[in-house]
Amino acid sequence: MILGRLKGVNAFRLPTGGEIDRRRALSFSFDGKSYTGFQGDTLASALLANGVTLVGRSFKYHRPRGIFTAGPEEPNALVELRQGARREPNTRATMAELFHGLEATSQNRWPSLAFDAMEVNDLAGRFLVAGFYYKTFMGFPGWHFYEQRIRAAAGMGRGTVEPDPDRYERMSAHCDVLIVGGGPSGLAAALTAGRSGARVILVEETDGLGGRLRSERETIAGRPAMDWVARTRQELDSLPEVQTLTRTTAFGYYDDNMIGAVERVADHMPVPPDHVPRQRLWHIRARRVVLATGAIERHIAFPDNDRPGVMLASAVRSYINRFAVRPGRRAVVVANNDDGYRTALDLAAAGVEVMRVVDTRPAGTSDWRVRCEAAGIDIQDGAAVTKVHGRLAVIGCDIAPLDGSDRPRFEPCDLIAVSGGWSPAVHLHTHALGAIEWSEGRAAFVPGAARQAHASVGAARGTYGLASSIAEGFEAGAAAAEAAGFPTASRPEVPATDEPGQRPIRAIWATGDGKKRFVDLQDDVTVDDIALAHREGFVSVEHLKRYTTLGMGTDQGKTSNIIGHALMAEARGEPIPQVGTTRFRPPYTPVAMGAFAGGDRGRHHAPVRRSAMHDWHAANGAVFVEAGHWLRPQYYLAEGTPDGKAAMDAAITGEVRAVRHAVGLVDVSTLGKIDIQGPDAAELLNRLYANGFKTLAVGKARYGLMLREDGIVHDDGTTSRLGEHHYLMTTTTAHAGDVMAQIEWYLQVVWPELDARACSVTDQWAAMALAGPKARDVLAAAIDDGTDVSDGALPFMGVTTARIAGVPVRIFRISFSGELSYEVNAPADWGTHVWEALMDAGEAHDIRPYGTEAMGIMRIEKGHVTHAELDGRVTLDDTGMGRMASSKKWFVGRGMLDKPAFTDPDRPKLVGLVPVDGRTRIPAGAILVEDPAAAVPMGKLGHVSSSAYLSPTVGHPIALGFVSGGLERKGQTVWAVFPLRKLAVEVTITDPVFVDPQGDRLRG
Amino acid sequence: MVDLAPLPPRLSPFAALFAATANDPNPGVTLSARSLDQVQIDCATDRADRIALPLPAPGRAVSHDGMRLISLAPGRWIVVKADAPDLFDRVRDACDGSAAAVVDQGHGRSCLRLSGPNARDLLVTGTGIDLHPRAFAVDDAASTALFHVAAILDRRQGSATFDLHMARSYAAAVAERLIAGGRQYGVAVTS
Amino acid sequence: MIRITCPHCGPRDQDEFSYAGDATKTRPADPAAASAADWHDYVYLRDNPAGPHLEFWHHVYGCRHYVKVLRDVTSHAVLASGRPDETLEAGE
Amino acid sequence: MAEYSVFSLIREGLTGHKGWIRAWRDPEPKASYDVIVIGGGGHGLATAYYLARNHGITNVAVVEKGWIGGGNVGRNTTIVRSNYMLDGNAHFYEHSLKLWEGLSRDLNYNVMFSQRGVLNLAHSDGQMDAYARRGNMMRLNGIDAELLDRDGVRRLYPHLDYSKDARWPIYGGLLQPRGGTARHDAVAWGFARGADRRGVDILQNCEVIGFERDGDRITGVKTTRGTIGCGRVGMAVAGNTSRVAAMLGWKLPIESHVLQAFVTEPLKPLIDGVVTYGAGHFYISQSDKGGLVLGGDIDFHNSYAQRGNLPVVENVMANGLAMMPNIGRVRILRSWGGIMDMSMDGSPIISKTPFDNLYLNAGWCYGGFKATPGSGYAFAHTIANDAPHETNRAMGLDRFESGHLLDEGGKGPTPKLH
Ligand SMILES: Cc1cc2nc3c(=O)[nH]c(=O)nc-3n(C[C@H](O)[C@H](O)[C@H](O)COP(=O)(O)OP(=O)(O)OC[C@H]3O[C@@H](n4cnc5c(N)ncnc54)[C@H](O)[C@@H]3O)c2cc1C
Ligand SMILES: NC(=O)c1ccc[n+]([C@@H]2O[C@H](COP(=O)([O-])OP(=O)(O)OC[C@H]3O[C@@H](n4cnc5c(N)ncnc54)[C@H](O)[C@@H]3O)[C@@H](O)[C@H]2O)c1
Ligand SMILES: Cc1cc2nc3c(=O)[nH]c(=O)nc-3n(C[C@H](O)[C@H](O)[C@H](O)COP(=O)(O)O)c2cc1C
Ligand SMILES: [Zn+2]
Repeated sequence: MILGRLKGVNAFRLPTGGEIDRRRALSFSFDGKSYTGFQGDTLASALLANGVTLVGRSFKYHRPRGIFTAGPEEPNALVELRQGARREPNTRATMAELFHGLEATSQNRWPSLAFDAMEVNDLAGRFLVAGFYYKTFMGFPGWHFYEQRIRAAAGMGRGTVEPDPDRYERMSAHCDVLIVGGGPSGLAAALTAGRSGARVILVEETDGLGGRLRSERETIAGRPAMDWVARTRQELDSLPEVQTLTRTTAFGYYDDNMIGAVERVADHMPVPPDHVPRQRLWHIRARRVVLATGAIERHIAFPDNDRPGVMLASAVRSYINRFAVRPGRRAVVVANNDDGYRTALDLAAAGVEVMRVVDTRPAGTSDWRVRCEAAGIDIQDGAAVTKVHGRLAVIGCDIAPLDGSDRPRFEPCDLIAVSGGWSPAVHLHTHALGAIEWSEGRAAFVPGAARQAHASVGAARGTYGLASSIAEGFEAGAAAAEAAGFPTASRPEVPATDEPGQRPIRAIWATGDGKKRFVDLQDDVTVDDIALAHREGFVSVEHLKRYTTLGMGTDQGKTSNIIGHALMAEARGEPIPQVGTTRFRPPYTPVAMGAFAGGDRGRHHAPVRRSAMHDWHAANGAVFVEAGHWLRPQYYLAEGTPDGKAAMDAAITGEVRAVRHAVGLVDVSTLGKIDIQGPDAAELLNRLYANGFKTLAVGKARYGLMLREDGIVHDDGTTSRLGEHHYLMTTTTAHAGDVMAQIEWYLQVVWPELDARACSVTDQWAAMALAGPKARDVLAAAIDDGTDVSDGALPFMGVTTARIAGVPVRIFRISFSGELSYEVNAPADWGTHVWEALMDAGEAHDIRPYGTEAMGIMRIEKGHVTHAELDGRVTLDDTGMGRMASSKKWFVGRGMLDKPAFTDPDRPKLVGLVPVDGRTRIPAGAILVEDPAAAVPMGKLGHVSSSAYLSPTVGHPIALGFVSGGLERKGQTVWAVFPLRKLAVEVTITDPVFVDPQGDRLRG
Repeated sequence: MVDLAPLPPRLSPFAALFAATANDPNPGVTLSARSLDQVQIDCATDRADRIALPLPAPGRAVSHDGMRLISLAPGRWIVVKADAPDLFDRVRDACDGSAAAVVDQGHGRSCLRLSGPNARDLLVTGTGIDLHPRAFAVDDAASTALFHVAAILDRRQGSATFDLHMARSYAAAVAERLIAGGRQYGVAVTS
Repeated sequence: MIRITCPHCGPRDQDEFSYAGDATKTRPADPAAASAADWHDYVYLRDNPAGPHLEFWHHVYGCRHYVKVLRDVTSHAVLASGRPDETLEAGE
Repeated sequence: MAEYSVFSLIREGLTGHKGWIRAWRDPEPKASYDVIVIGGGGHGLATAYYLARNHGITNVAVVEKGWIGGGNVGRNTTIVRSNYMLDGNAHFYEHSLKLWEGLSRDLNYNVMFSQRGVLNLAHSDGQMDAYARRGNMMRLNGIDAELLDRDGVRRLYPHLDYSKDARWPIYGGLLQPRGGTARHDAVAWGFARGADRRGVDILQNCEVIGFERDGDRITGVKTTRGTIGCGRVGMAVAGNTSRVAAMLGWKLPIESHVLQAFVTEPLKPLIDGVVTYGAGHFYISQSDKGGLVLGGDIDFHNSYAQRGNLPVVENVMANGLAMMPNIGRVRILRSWGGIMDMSMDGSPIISKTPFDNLYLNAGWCYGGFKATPGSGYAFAHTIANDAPHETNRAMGLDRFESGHLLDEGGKGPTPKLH
């Protein structure tokens, strides 16, 4: 490690230039050592400035790895950023902006980065070839044994076990023109689109605009190109309808021109400012999209081309020009295109000794080459790197002619800059189903026909010239605005640039042989692995990918896929376009799960639904339980009673007793309520419900059951006739939504001829059930408009209106508990007022509020079914209510009722269950069988659907269940078995109604 | 007939939440709870012309003699007004002869007014519709999803003032989201 | 994001809607006269074509109307949309 | 080198791996085969393998329109379990799980079947009761199952959300210890290699575009590589079932929907087994490479595009964070989709058909990967004997007429809900 010795002193920082702010030094640490960098650095540039070149270990062979790129395509320099709850594994050092106090740790090594025991994998590398694991680990002691070790070795960084402390936010945006990419072509597009007055959004992944211009010594109109960028930004900022989002990555192109983008609001800070989200996930719906995403450089696979010090040529220029860092002191440049010369010139200008430019192409000339020669730089044509010296860092390389005409010659160097040409970033174009075509001249896939409303410009389209990129940008921006309906003025004229003529690329993918030649550096896929995959028949690029894991790393093969595919094409002896490329998928670069979740986290994961009496419940000892989105009182604890099993049982028993012997009040606001009006309302109900509704009189309520079209019971509830053409339907809490949707379906689509209208009034009415022998007295006492609620005036299933404490209410005499009971509906904002009035009126009778538990017990005592019974598989007959089905009319689901399975006499049907010993609880979820000792797999008779562990009314445990044959078996005993808890209870089959079968109480 | 107790004051679903919310001195967004009467009209589209009210076209809202009329769907509108116990009768009478279903929703939907320079920035974190002034002008209205809850958005006078009508049981949950998201701009709540 | 143009509310994101399935299925007009086979076909059998698909989407967060949509299910491109009683042809 | 073992691996390692041969041949189609299996996914390849292995029928072709394993077998979240409640499903899936347990050796191909357990979380008493019912049914069917309370869950997975801020608290869960995951691609390749070694022709880039019929008999299969004569035809084309059936003017109780899946950047071990969230559809496991593999609901609309949209993505991630608040900063590296054959009752169809010599394997919904060996086994039996195997007796097409539905979820004939 030549460079290693100079750590910590910015020894590789250039005295001038770059985008860094030398006045703002930032201290940071890597593997516990502290260093300083400057504002404007990335972690990668700051490390290089400090001479740190060894930063990571590779996935499989744990080979030492350095910094390979200067952008999002980085395969090697992955670190754990931050600590504790904010630890972010696999963070690309090349994208992590430096901030004061940044802490980074190398990953996937033990015990240390410089000495990693797992590097033995590299020595064993000859055995650990692609797919080796499919061929072994099958024998003793079994895969599980080996897997534990493989799992421990695999993976890269460590996640955290602490909850993510940061906020995330979703942003929704609409625009006429979205431009992805803030390089010259994107800026040019934004300019012409913006000037038209169209709504324009420009998103740029990095922290600033300019794209490659930030990294090149280009000029525009005779001045540094970045001046043009600054002027352009100024104008864009002055246009009211143009929004520029930096640090924002368009990660996916979805249907109907919706682009997903993630804005890193606070990742460049130690922690986000208070209340500010760490990241925002943008939904951008654009009329037109301009893709100016640039191009990604690729390398050439030569032996040991993964050593720290081997770097993409474009990255070398970035570190020099953008970050003012010398990535080395002596460089060899190897390229198959003119960027080699461009890079050599930049190196020389930065004071790096350029040992040689190795051009894999045969001799030839170009402006770039002439400039190099003029600068006195050694150039070797038709040659390649055949060997790299050094393990933890490059100390030199061997160079030999490709035609083997001469022996390899050693060249000392600590930096090898490599350019294998460019691949346009067509990712988003293909997400949108755009086609790609092979361009022989560029040796790259370029965008073909678009399927959605987008166009690619600049390097993303394979246009590598600056002037031409700007020209394309101007044109595409204007065209997009026009297509969106915003006329534009004539195109601005393209500023003058100084662009030396280039000589075309000559594709070459791999050179040399012997040692490991890496195609995919992150997943350790070598040239030999490609050959092996071919040999074994994994010749489709998709098979190649899955067999070798080519391009399956965090970088998704941005620098490597094309090399592997080209090598496979060579092996197959077919042209590259015929072999094709693997499918691009979102996200373009990895996106944090938290960003996708946005604000839908913790309590806000799903909206909470609260009843109008919620605060009263909370203030009066309610223990809440979730029911769908609702929070419902499960039971009420007397003041000061700590919660717990015993306290809960006592509370529930007390609540049941209160209702059975005196009076109780329960919040039933969660039941769905649907207001139905119109001349055909009765006909609608008659078709929806299995039982008849035509004969229901005004002022009366009726219980109804509705089926699905497939004949299975859907929902039940009471519907009341409030007026000649006016009904109020109630549904169960669980089905409120889908019953409403069903009614809209039948009215709008199936029976549009019916003159009826329906709307949900669930939220309008707070609903409470006053139940118990004393219910009438309490109600009468609470009513203040003298409405008569005597049995004569308001009989069972009667409906009336009244006023309670000044509030106009609806009163329904219906019963779920089986007691004399009144359901009172009050306008929601007055719900608590009415509730309190009833509680006051009930004080004389020791009224108690009761919750879902007590309600559940009482409905079981009455044999009422709920969703525990109506589980989407039972028929009317199964519930014992088959006779309710009207034979006089047609109703939804009737067409299915004669299916053999539905009429099978052995179907499990609803019954009551009591323990033979009168004591033992019958757990819900138990299975009913003849003989618990029978051999497994054993035959089943049915199951226990609901259970009241102790029925305060009956005095012993009871349960509801379904048993084959149903009440035919009344009196027989079967076993309720619960093998999960090793329980078996002998139970007697009884009638499902345990309390007041004649219903005297509720009619009382 | 015995003499009746007067109508009690209404309990807003935002009461507890707002009481517990600290106000920012210079808020970017302000949430105001509005206690309104609301009546929903549901009418066969071919009979809607018989309704004696200036009913707005789809996607629009109009103010008319103290009332705010908002279109929800073909043949479906809501009429809202502050402290108007007579609103229901008034609307029912206006609908006379149209056979419209007239339904009281005054307590079913709670109204929150959102205003302030950052009102739009906050709303777009919860809804996908286009709120740009070009696309959603004063007196435009939309039924949409806001933080996964069905909401009616009504753009009022002013650069960024919106009335949100939401199912009462969900209203507090939405308000919680708005307050949490609004903190970065500064929030104030008024009852 | 699939954007569906509701005839009443205009273009909206797919997550404002609840998918309601194949719109070519017509419920037996005279249920009493329908055979078991008719019901079986209506309830269980689907053409499930790969290409333009006529379907219903319920605008639950919007106007609560069912919208008929013609959509190419191989690309998700919405070709046309309208009221349930409209006949849709693929157009611009 | 045909046989795989640590020894052959070492030998090849020392000699530059030059001796390995193709995992399966690339033959030209013959004029005709005794059995043509349409679909080179897990089920089609397994069917061919068991036709040869169990029934000695080796004159078999698997015709695949693309490259084998490119369908759902190559894009699923690899969860293997047999925690079913209804007998008609339970016996089938348990038989399949038993086959998984011996599969790598049987195939001489390491499919990396790893039984680290499948845990379904419950978030209410009602859900606990429902899981209890299912778990008890499993036990009575001889299938392993354990009902865990909150602490039991916590002992296994200490980093789920047990805080008071949890929107839906964890009450407990149902665990199947023998459940787990497998290396999906290896399953396709292993069956392909196993079938190939027994003489089966695997014909890739060979799309079925029609049939030649003589009344209700299929006499030939028209493909992009020519027409191929056939004795019997087995159809195992998953998401494309209705498409192929349409070539016969045949309507099925199936809709095609897109299901997305996701993988994160590779991490050191974070979760051991498979965990599913109960208050919203979400499931997660960690691949041997280290990536968290996760998924949730389908996109809720018919689709033949192998891609989805953001609403479901965001819902999946929100569920994920609700369950594991510590993965908020973990990054998704890739997302994708697959076309699923959603049946009308949520259960599969392995059945004879109205056509004399055509057999149907379809309707796998979210769950056909775990079925792969069992499905191939039962389908091969059904084709060979023109009668169902005992494990797929309840899976006939006729159940939709008779009403003997296998609706585990009780959701009814609404595919998007299964
Ligand atoms: C995202 C996702 C996650 C999943 N997760 C799980 C899980 O965790 N556990 C689980 O058990 N299941 C899961 N599944 C379901 C499981 O993957 C499928 O049910 C199963 O793979 C289907 O069987 P198959 O492998 O044969 O299908 P496929 O692999 O799809 O095979 C069907 C083949 O038929 C071919 N084909 C289609 N048409 C033609 C034609 N005309 N001619 C020739 N060939 C044709 C296709 O190209 C394809 O290769 C998941 C599915 C998806 C999409
Ligand atoms: N061989 C060559 O000489 C060569 C090759 C390639 C590029 N170039 C130079 O590159 C420039 C081309 O201009 P250009 O604007 O087309 O490309 P560019 O590379 O200059 O700009 C692309 C920009 O898009 C951004 N970007 C990429 N993907 C993104 C995403 N998904 N979301 C958000 N931002 C994203 C990048 O961060 C970058 O800033 C010219 O200066 C040209 O000379 C030269
Ligand atoms: C269990 C599993 C794990 C996966 N792990 C990775 C991974 O680590 N890296 C990766 O790039 N893709 C991974 N994938 C996704 C595949 O790259 C690919 O997206 C998927 O097989 C679908 O194919 P397609 O995207 O080409 O349509 C994984 C897929 C599955 C099913
Ligand atoms: Zn609408």
